[in-house]
Amino acid sequence: MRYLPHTDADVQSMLRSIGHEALGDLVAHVPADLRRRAAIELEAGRSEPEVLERLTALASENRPLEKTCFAGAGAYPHHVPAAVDTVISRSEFATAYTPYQPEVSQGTLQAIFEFQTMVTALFGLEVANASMYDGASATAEAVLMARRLRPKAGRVLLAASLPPAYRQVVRTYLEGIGDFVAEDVSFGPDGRVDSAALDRALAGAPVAAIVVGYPSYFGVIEDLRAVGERARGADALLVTVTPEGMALGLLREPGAVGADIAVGEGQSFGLGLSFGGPYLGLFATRERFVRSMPGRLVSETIDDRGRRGFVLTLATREQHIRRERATSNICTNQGLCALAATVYLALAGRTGLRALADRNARRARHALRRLCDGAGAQPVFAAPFFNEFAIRLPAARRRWERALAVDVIAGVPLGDAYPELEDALLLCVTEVHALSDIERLVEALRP
Amino acid sequence: MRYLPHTDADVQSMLRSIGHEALGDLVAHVPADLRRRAAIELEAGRSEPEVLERLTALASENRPLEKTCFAGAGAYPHHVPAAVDTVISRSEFATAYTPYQPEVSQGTLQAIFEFQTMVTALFGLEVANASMYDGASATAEAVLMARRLRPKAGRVLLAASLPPAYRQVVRTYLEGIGDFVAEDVSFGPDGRVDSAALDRALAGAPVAAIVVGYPSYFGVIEDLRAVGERARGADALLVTVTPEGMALGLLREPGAVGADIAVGEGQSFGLGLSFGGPYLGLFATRERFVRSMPGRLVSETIDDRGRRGFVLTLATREQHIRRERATSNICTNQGLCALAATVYLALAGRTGLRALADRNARRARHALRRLCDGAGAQPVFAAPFFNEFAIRLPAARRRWERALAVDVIAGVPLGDAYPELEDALLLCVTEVHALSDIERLVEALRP
Amino acid sequence: MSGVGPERNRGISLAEPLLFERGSAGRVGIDVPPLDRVEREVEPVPAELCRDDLESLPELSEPEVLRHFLRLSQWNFSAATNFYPLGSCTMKYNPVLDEQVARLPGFARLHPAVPDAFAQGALGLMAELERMLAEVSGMDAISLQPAAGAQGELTGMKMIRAYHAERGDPRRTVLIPESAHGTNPASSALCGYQVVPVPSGREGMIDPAAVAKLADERVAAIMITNPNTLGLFEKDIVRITEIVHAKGAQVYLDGANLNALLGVAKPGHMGADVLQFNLHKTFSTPHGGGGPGAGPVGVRQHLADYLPTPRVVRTEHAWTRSDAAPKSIGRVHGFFGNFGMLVRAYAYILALGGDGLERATALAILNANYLRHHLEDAFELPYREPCLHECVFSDRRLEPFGVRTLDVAKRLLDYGFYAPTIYFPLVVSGAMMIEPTESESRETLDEFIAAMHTIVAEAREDAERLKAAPHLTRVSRLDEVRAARHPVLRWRPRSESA
Amino acid sequence: MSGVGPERNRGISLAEPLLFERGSAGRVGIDVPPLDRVEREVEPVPAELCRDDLESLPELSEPEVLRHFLRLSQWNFSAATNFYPLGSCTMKYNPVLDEQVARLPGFARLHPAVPDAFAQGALGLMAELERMLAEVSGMDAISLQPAAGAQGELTGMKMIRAYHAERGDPRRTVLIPESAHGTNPASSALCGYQVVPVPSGREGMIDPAAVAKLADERVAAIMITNPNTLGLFEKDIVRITEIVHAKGAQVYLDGANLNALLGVAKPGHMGADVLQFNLHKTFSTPHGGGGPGAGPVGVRQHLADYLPTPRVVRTEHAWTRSDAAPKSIGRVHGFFGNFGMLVRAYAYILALGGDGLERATALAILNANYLRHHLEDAFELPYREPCLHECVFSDRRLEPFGVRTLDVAKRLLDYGFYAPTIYFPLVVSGAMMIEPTESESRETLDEFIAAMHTIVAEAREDAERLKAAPHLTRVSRLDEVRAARHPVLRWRPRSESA
Ligand SMILES: Cc1ncc(COP(=O)(O)O)c(C=O)c1O
Ligand SMILES: Cc1ncc(COP(=O)(O)O)c(C=O)c1O
Repeated sequence: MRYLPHTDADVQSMLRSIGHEALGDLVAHVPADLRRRAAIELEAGRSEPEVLERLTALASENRPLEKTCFAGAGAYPHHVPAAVDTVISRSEFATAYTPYQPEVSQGTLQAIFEFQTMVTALFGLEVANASMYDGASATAEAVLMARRLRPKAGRVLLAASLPPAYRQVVRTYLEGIGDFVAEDVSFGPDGRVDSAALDRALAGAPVAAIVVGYPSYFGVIEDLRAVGERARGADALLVTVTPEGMALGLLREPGAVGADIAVGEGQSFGLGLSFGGPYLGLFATRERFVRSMPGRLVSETIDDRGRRGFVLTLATREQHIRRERATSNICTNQGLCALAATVYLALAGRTGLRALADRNARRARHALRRLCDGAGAQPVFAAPFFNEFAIRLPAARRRWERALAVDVIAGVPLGDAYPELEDALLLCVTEVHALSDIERLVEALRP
Repeated sequence: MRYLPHTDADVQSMLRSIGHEALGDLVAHVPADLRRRAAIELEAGRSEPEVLERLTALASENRPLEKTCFAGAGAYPHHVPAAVDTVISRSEFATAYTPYQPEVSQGTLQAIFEFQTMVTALFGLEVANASMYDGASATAEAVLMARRLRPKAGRVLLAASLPPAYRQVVRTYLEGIGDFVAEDVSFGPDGRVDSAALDRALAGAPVAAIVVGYPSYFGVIEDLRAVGERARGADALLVTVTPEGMALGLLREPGAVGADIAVGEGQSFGLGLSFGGPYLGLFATRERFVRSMPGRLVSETIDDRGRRGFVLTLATREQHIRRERATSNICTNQGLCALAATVYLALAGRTGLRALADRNARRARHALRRLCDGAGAQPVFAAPFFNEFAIRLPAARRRWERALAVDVIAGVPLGDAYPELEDALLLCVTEVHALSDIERLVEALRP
Repeated sequence: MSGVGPERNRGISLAEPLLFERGSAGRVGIDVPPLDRVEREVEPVPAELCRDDLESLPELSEPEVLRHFLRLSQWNFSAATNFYPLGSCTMKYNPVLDEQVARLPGFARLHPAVPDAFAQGALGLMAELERMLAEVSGMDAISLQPAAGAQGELTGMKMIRAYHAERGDPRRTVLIPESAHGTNPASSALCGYQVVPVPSGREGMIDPAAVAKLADERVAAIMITNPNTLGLFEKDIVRITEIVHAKGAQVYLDGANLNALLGVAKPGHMGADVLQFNLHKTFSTPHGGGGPGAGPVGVRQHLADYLPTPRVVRTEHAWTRSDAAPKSIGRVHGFFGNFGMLVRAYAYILALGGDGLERATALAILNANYLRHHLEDAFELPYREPCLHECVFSDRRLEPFGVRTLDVAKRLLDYGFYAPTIYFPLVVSGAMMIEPTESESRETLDEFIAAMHTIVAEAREDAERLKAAPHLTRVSRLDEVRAARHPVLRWRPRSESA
Repeated sequence: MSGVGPERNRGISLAEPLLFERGSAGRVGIDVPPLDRVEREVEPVPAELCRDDLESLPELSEPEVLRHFLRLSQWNFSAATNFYPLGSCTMKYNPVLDEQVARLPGFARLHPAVPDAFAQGALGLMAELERMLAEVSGMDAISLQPAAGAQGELTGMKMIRAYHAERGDPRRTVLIPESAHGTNPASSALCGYQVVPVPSGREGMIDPAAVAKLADERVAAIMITNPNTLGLFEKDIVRITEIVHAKGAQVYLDGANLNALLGVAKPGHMGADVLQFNLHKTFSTPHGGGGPGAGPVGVRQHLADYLPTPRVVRTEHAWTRSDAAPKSIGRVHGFFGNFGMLVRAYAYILALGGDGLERATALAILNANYLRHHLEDAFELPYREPCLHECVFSDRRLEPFGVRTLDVAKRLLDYGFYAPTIYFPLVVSGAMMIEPTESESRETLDEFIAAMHTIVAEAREDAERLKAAPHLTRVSRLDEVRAARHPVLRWRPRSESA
């Protein structure tokens, strides 16, 4: 087998040198009854071209459609620069472990430090960790952190306009953790958090945090200042959740308008769609909360000759030191995805990220206008949005199905997650959709 | 522009620091009349996704067919192991120049040394160079070298069964070079060089070399010993040409059966088809001829602390030192292709290369049998072949065209290059063609 | 090979500043084409919702960005370039083919929200991988959703919680051996459980009697790592799981060490009710400098209804995603897990096949025993039972020279080897946990053995030099205490940070 | 940046033996599935035609092979990782996108013998690239077939030969300036021409008078490099080509330095009849440690019939390959040239567009002048005319310290810079030929300038250390004389080589 260096002769001579005769001797101490039943019934191994052929066949049973796929809903089509893949394909990055030996892991460590720096810049906060699994679990971790910071509070308020999957993950994480529950807060007709509902919710027992999308699942840009004031009024933390990281190229930094913890999904930064993963949980907060924070952190330091270097730090928050008292159970995170995002953000940089985000917002607006003019759609919500928006149109689901038949994925029907929006579709338009693709969309949804 | 670091401010400050005002000042000494007409009328530059889109569109206008393409004729479909691409994608290999500064080019140099070693092993000769452009120009260079070694001879004999393109390249190279001509020697009914014709040709004025395919364009395995004896009898060199390097995994080393110079095409060793290039000219000869040899050579040596290292050597043969008296004008060669071949040969190695070559020969034999049984074909030649063979079948060209219509490329019609073989097709079968693909071929050629 | 000892690794390592210390205002590494007329005409996002600037982001051209990261990459040791005997991490060879197939556009560009009909290949792959994981482990049902081992643990423990809750018997505690990985207690705590440590027996294994003593009706589960973090097969595993089951508790098996078990013993036969697979260990997806991994969970039938949703199920004609599982603990991931890593693991399993997986385990065990045998005269081996895929030494014998495990680890770097896992498990003082995996040749092991012996000689002869190691790396020992006391967690312009 | 001077580049460089010094009998890095029954049954190649063994080939597993080459790669400097100011080589940034597009299966898996209908994308790309090259150069027709610059020269000179032969006026000599690249005389010689050197004028340029004196009816052509290898634009180029043309001779323009001319002057307007393009220079295909490149030739109309075949031509509905060119010199390549490099060059030109190409040239010239300006107080500049894309210094001023160009070159390596082209062109003693290209930022140039100044200071203060450079690289100066005297051109088992 090509991956295994050992020839039979190697095996024999190694066995001999350690005083054994057969490979089986080395597991003789494992109970015989277990060994007897342990054989693996799978097909025989395959040569490289055979594996490639099988995987190519499976890949070709998928139909990404790409430019005529207008689904967002937590995963966003953006161009992935070739340089990103070149960097993350470097074996030295891809096949290293967590940088436990910093002297021979400075590549990974410096890159994480750069990542942390850029994430803090995007969110307008002071500290960011080295990544969480994805936007959903980052949200759950933020809620758990809020609970640690507000130990007396028994509730967290989740905007109903957060991605449904994120809310589900939060609830899974909270289940059984003690007297702490998540309550949904509905959205108003403009798509933003309904302030009256929020006020009602805050009126009850203490609340650890208010968690809002920024933008929301509907692409709507929340008025963070308003929510933040209410949070402060109730001594609750404001947690913002950004499922579409690209929005941070354009929108006001959450940290600048009241967020105490800001999390998000970094998939848009060079990761591609990959059927939902691996993605990248972003997590940032204020400096004073750093010791309550989950996840790995890299710090600058010096070596014994005074040269700058980077190390993992504040490990006393983490499971391998603190065990059941750790701030999180996370160990393996999404390191290489964070590296991809670092490369992406370095390439796009100050000017490019803004320009791209701006184009996304504008192209989405153009698409909405065309859908209204050309397909009789109506925007569901009036509040400003980023690159995603909900439209209402008669017989939405039937039209959506008809569009599939002409190879257009006209977003995601909202009715499953929001029965009150049965006639609505959630559409995402980014820089990958040409104006002509938008016309195909309009055509496909025409009554 | 993303590839260009200079901002306008950078340009201004650099200009200022060198006492200029505008970029135009730096070319003011170029005649104005030339400058005036120099503007380049091409479309505006494109972003990365735009370039990708255009190239993807062009690529999709090609139809490689792959497993149902049975063309060989100088380019051979073989699986390219993923590790080959991983290695040649390493920027440190891909973007280095010829290793002029050996202290910081040991990666390239050691790899070439390994390449040279493996090429000598394949050919059974003592020295090999660091590559030529392709099999065709390697053949031309071999002829030129033979001419240098046999300065009194005015002729070279080319087997008519060499690939037609190779013979054309040899003739292009020889054109105008002085009193030296290439003469074709026909093949006999078994496909090997016609010995009577060869004897007749040798009877005339002195011959510098006899050049034969090994295997030939028809896949036929020449009886090198017999040709070699005739060559020695006439004081001519024997030059063997291997258009399908994979054959060397199975066939007797040419150096062991009389070849003085052995050249070939290394495309089969991990290079892929790539519409004809870049490929890899292989070139090997006997030690005593090394100073007449074209191309770059790497030698082992030591550094001033006695550590092993590698350097370019015997540069006095080359154009940059010897100029018009150089053994060749070659400068840039096919370095990265040689690296790919080195990786390929290291992976396949002693056992794997033999096994692959054996499978090629056997699968081709099976295909020939199936074509005879199932499609009424007849082998054109009786001599043993490697993975390529000529078949004769009624209305060959029409059937070949009909096969195209069902997406089968049934090899290459031989009539264009060999009018006497108008009813013949040249087919190649390798490990990439499954038995079921062969059945599709048979089906497609059925009367 | 030129030179001898670590000196042959001396050379150049190119300096490179931070991204933020390079560049020039206005430089950019991507081109965004100008806006179309129709885009210019739309009403933009209101200015008061927009940020002023992204001034802390870099301003660099594409070649500068690339050079930056290429240089950084060369500062890393990695499994591809170095022997990386990091215990408990299974740093085996990550096939480059798997990188290629994960990037096939049919996988890499597939949006997770496309209807099932557009994702039959992806769903079929997931279903097949589930079947494969069930087969190798002896479990009945699998969810691929957890993103890493720790999330697999969390998922598993949440299922156990739901199982007990459903039976109206909420339980409070989880038994966890002292030698367990930190994620075990952390994951249990995240499920609201109280952790009860199980002491290590004298031979480094769990004593069934100790379990019997601790197992009562409050116990929800035991979390067992097998082979445990000492590399030892828990020989009484069946007995232990019986004891625990008899008390109505569940058995969580930490599958991080599954690379030691393929073809040797199936967790499902040991009494495990749940286990997680670390695909980034046993099934060879690359570690990526810390991730992403994938931590599928496998369960016995009685827990299958609790698995996360969505599940991949077969209808008459096609694969589909189903949320129809009322008892499910719900989602743990925004979509279906780290799909790209699933593709790689699937390709790996296809490549090896059943026999190959068994052989890989056998060779991993051989390699570990070979190292153990050839190092045990140089280092103290606190537990002398036969090991499986890894072995753990202590630094006790180096104490007389004032040399510690950390010094050995650092010196190994000079020899071109990554260090073992050190100071874990906690039950061994100055632990060096060495896991060679099956990917390393005998020659490499011999070189490592020679280096370890030389280091012991250095400890005797020149302890000071050892304690100042590493000497060849581009930075020497880094001040971790300084970092913990005064963490500098992001770059700031000199003016700000001053 | 940590540390100062070359010391900040100190670090680890992993040792690695030759492939042949590793491995174990029977190891293999690929798996060949067992033969099918039908394959076993066929009559094999007769044994007497088969070799006994391939015993000198390596026996290694896939991970070993990969680790081997990954380590080797780290021993290289490269344009991606280092400033590589190698004169005449145009080591510009090679876009990674171009690597991606050349690997698209539609290109990478296309057999060259497929019928035209199956290769419309490839043929269309070639036709478009020909048009682009014609536009940038002012030539009328292009062949993409030559595999590198030198083969382009050969092709061009063969065409010139054919042209004269056709007119019944075979000529014998070719005028070539002393400063020309070695391939120019070598290519001429390969066409049976005798080379007549043209002396360099005092300013480093060709003196038209000298050409007039040498140009007679025996002259077939002049080969001119413009800008020449000193980086100087031949200011009398038009005059010179007129003189030559008046004698019935042709003008071959060596286009290796075309990166200096885009948007500045078109060879077609200077009187060039033929030129080659080095796509691996001007159009950014990677150099690959020595190749592959691509050396298309462009000609004016009167030579178009002589271009190599096949040509890509347009029929009413499609692109096709045509051999119908009776005057053609024939083929120079087995197929259509280094197609994969053509794809890259095409992508590069698309990315830059007309304006971008012009800007690239302007910046390449700016960078060269910037270096020239800031180095001319430290090094002697033998020719003081304004330079275009490169500049050439001599080591004259270092003579008093016993320091030579070679020492400067070697010391630069310690600073992390590749060396300039040295001892070429021959017209400058101890030449250092520096070509920064447009890809380098001002900051990098400043660092290089600083290093060069420091080296001059080192020459004054510690010449011995300089002469022993490089100090940080994994090997120090290598004994090239020994290699030339006793070349060891392949590895042999100890028994054999002893
Ligand atoms: C024994 C053991 N359990 C669990 C884990 C956690 O796995 P992950 O890092 O994938 O979250 C590890 C990882 O190192 C481990 O070694
Ligand atoms: C001026 C000049 N002419 C010709 C060539 C030959 O080009 P190639 O190396 O592509 O054969 C070179 C290459 O260095 C060159 O610099």
